Amino acid sequence: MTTEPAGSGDRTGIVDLLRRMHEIRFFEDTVKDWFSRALVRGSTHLYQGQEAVAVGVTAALGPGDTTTCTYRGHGTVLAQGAPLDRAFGEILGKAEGLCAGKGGSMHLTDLGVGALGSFAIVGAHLPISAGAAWAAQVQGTGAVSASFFGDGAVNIGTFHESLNLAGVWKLPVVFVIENNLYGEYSPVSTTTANTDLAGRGASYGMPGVRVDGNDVLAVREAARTAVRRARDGQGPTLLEAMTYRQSGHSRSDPGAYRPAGELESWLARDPLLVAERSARELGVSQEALDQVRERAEAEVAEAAARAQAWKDPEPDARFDHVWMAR
Amino acid sequence: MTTEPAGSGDRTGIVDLLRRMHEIRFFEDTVKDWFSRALVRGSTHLYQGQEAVAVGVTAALGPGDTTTCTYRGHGTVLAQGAPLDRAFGEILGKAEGLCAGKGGSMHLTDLGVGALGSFAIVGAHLPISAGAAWAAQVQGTGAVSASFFGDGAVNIGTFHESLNLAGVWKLPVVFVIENNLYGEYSPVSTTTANTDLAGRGASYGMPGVRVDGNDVLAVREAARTAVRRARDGQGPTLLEAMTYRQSGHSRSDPGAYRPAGELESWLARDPLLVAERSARELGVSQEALDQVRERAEAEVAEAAARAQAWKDPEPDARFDHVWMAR
Amino acid sequence: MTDTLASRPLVQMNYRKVIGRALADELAHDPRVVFLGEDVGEAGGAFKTTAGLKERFGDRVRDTPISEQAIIGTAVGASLMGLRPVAEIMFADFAGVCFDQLVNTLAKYRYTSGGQASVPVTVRMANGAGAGFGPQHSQAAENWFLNIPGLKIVVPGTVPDMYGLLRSAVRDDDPVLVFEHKNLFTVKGEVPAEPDDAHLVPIGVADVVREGGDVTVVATQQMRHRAQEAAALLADRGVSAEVIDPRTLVPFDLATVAASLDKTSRLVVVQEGPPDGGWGASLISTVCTQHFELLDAAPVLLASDPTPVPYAGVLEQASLPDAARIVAAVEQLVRY
Amino acid sequence: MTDTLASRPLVQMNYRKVIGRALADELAHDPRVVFLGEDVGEAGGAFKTTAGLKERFGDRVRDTPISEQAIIGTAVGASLMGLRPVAEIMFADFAGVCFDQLVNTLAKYRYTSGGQASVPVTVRMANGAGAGFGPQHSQAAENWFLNIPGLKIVVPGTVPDMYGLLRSAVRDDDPVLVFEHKNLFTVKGEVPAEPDDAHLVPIGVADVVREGGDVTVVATQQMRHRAQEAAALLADRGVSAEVIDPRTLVPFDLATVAASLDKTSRLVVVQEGPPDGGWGASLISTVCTQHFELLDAAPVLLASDPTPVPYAGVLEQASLPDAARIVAAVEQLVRY
Ligand SMILES: Cc1ncc(C[n+]2csc(CCOP(=O)(O)OP(=O)(O)O)c2C)c(N)n1
Ligand SMILES: Cc1ncc(C[n+]2csc(CCOP(=O)(O)OP(=O)(O)O)c2C)c(N)n1
Ligand SMILES: [Mg+2]
Ligand SMILES: [Mg+2]
Repeated sequence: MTTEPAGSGDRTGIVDLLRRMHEIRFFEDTVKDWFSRALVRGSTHLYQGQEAVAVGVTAALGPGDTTTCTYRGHGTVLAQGAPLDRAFGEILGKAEGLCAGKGGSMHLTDLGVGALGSFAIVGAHLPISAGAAWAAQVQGTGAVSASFFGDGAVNIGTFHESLNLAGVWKLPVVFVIENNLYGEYSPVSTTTANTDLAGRGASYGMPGVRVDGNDVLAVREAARTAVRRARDGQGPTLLEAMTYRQSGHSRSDPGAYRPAGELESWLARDPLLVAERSARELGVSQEALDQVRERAEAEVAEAAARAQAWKDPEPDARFDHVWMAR
Repeated sequence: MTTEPAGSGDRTGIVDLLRRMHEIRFFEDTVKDWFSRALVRGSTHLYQGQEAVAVGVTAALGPGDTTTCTYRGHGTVLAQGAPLDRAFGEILGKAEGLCAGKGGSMHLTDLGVGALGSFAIVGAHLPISAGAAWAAQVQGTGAVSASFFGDGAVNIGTFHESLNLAGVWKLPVVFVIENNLYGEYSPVSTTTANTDLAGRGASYGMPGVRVDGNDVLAVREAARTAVRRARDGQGPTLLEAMTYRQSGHSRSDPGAYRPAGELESWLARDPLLVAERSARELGVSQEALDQVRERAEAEVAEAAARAQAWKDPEPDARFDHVWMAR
Repeated sequence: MTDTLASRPLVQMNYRKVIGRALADELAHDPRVVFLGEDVGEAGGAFKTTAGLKERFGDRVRDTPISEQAIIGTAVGASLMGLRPVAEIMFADFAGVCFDQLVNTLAKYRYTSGGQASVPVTVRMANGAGAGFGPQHSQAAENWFLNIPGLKIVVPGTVPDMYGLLRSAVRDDDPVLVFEHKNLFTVKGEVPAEPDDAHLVPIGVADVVREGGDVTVVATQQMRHRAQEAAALLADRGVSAEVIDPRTLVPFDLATVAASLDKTSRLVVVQEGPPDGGWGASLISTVCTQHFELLDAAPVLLASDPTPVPYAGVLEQASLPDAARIVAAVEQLVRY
Repeated sequence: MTDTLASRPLVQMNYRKVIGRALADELAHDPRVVFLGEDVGEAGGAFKTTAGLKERFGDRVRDTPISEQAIIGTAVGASLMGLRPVAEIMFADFAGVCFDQLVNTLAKYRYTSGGQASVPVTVRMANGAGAGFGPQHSQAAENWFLNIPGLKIVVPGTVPDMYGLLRSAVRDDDPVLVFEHKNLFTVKGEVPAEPDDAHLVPIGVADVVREGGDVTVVATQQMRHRAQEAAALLADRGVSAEVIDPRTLVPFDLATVAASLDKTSRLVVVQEGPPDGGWGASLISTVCTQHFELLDAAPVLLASDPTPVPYAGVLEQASLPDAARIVAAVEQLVRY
């Protein structure tokens, strides 16, 4: 699964992927810190440990392609190219936040980069991606949409309805299961009758593919196949990326239910380590890698500082954006 | 699929099944007539052509076992043993109807015989049967529940949620797809990405079994296997009974969309004809068969007459049964 | 507006048929309009409201599986990419199955994204009681959405209103729920022979159906017709009732009702659906909190029974307000 | 009742913890009670309200997949076989996902079957705004169910009310929706040290939280506390406010409100959630249609903004009625 895919011999390829992954990691280090210091309200769901999934899949997308994702969506939206500072701003509830402070951590959205949004109701966004794919089909744009969701989400009705619709309409959509082994505190096997989640694709007439979700190149390769299929009019794919949520489910969860050693074994396969190893194998120097990391860290820090300096929205702004015209 | 199952060598077995099938057929002839003469309001969905499914499956159930079914539910509720006259009474909106005139054709319910009800929202009753099965598990009663639904219903969210829950909890339930080839006016293939509906069982860790739904003995045999499995604590089964809806979807549908010859070829395999043939093969005389049919016809006619003579509910009865206690 | 309208040729059509006509005109008018739902294509819909659209507009009209959540979500997704989807939910009662998509996705997308996109989705649903369909196929489901900011709600009660409001809904940049009353399918009325923008009915504007000075009766859909019937009977008895059909529930045209109360000082609201949580209660609350001084007597709410809709004819008919009950309520009120 | 209660030893506990305590007492009291939901078992629930129940009651406490429709439907089915299921829907906003099961199955089963069975299911949901959870996790969803006959609705705002109402809900033979306000989890109060039927709070009975003669303020949950705060401030300014917490929305204890209005003639309803379609509008409508003569001035409805709940702190706080707004509204009203 880790053989080097076509095109990625290109050093900037892996370096680009690494840069994005570092940005997401550092971004969330900051978010975590803010939450732990109660600078932010509500809840947050960190993507740490899963970065290779969003970065690998979005690397297979092109201009005009779209994504939808979950409340655990910082990774996807940033991987799609949303600006770091405005993403921070949204989490801080600033007027210049991506959603003008209306949405927060669980709802990062940036239509400008094709990030149709982060959705906080499990499964609700799968049909949104099906709909974007339907529009592409009707309009003949060739655009592909990708929808990211968890292993727990495969048990909710919309998963089923969306995959069947996409299958029967042969929609250009890639459904990406971010299988991080848990839905909140529940291991997959306790909530899912058949844990071969990719295998569920068969019910909907689509290929189901399992991939190492901590290996960004493997993810990109699997996504490229799925995206090509979609663009060629052959319909949807169900991609199951095996990965791990390094933090608890949300801010308030220390993850005490995890068996001893599990976290450690996954940390040893941290997607950043795996990607750096791939880069070195491709001949990228350690020095260059360090630079990428340091640069990402600095950019994230600058973006955070910018966002923190922004103003809160005016209270009356709460009445904006309910209606387009009334 | 038509080999004689254990126990059914007994002539009263097949004769009993035939009697029930005739009753359902004659019952619906009357209902059809009433609707065509506008004696009844609303809509009705006939089970004609599918009788072997309900009769075969319920023949595999025992005392304490339960069913749920759809708006196309006359067959199941009568097969479970609901009284003909009170079923007629409900359709006529009489006070003595099964549901005191509150439900009508789409909602026949008779808890006394384990018919937990006919449900008019596609898919809504699958979790009800899962719940009845859960109760059996908690209470250790050994009861099994069977849920009947159409080929179109396999695409709605509750199907998915209910089968997964039943699979992961190993509930004693039999899910019966009444695959009559159409959901309203849509052939299965136009709405369902993979038309191997029984195959969907795999996603939920349960066996998926296809059976000739016009052969009551074959249905009973398949159901017996599923019921035994459920009672033994081995969990649910997905049974797909291949059958045909001889009328249109509902009162207002002449079924014009059906390809030429399709209806005729299925009429040639009418479940009543198939069952009579089985009976003759088991040595039941034509005379005996004619008697069974004539007796069923007479009983249905008497029941209809009784129900028609019953009174309408008092208008104030509409306030009853909203609350148990208030 | 009346001048220009008067000169255009009209055709008679029933409420059922005008739905398809309005959709056809919008599909023809704007290539971004698409239409999806269960059996809406070749079959022409469960109520035969959309017969012929598939033939005429091909792939822009799509049959779906029985998957209401996917229907609404797909419409939302397509709208974000520039289409203007019309989604059909066969019976309004089935809105329960896709309630999350309607209230948490469709209604809130614009707000949650900070106004990054509008969501021009129209959702059509067959509504209401009176035809013997029983408790799960007879609800006045417009009342389920009043508490959900972000959704516009139209409830046309006549042929021209259906024509004009459905077309306006499709053109509106916000999500609009259109409730089509099943018991009005055979009501007749006139619409322009040729597609005609002059016959668009603006969303949010009430119709004073009948002028009068003694009492203001506000009613929609089936109840509007019963209110008109009652007003005719009342006129015979010397009571002059003004009948107002708001036509749109959100945004509500309060000004028209207030102007009427200014004359009549007496309010009767006739609403299909149980009283609590319905639009009638909200209207009465709004009038009382904002225009208390206009009222000379207690307002009256005539609603369906506080029960599910029963099946049996005698029960169902008794459960709905009718002209006799409206007359009785008005007479008691004007005598007050 | 006060006499018997006074003699029993009490313990202090917060609103979060008392939920688990009430469930434990009912699970212990009646072997037919079972409990299901997402992560409610070993994990003790997303809000840690049910910690320890799984350990103590074993298989009667079940974790489910993320399948809200199946959760409610399964509870209904189990109740028909003689169990008394308690189902948890993690956030009340997710009621949208299983709305059909709640309104079309749970609420209507008894009616549709002609009274063949009652459906003693309790549905618990974490409710309301104020904690920065954003538009899809902050709604006051009790307002979605007012128009659905067949569901009882309780909205406890204090520790003893949560204890007593949740236990009454489990014992009730009808379906009861119990809304647990997220922003009250840390509120403290007293409950009996030992399980104690004398502390059951009857469904459908309001609580006069504070007596007063100038104005009647009706409020629930978070708003009840803000109303109390406002009443204290008003007292300093010489205005005597009676604060009533209905505690149950369906069936509503109108008599207690009417008795208060008989003294005060002035009504302020403080309601979380958008104004239209909420319980506040229904209450005002009911008071105005049935007790118009009791009112000396226009009633006032203070509600959340007619918008989704915004995320940013300044926006969310501004969107909710607070003590200052209640004080201002009352002062204007009593000056009228
Ligand atoms: C319909 C619905 N039910 C429940 C929840 C609460 N919830 C939020 S995240 C979550 C677990 C989801 O698990 P999974 O799909 O595996 O995604 P992950 O969080 O692991 O990325 C749950 C139950 C929700 N947001 N929406
Ligand atoms: C949630 C929901 N959506 C749509 C309908 C309308 N409807 C009633 S029956 C039916 C077709 C069902 O087809 P199938 O499941 O194959 O059952 P059959 O009628 O063939 O027995 C539809 C779409 C409904 N009752 N409920
Ligand atoms: Mg997960
Ligand atoms: Mg079918």
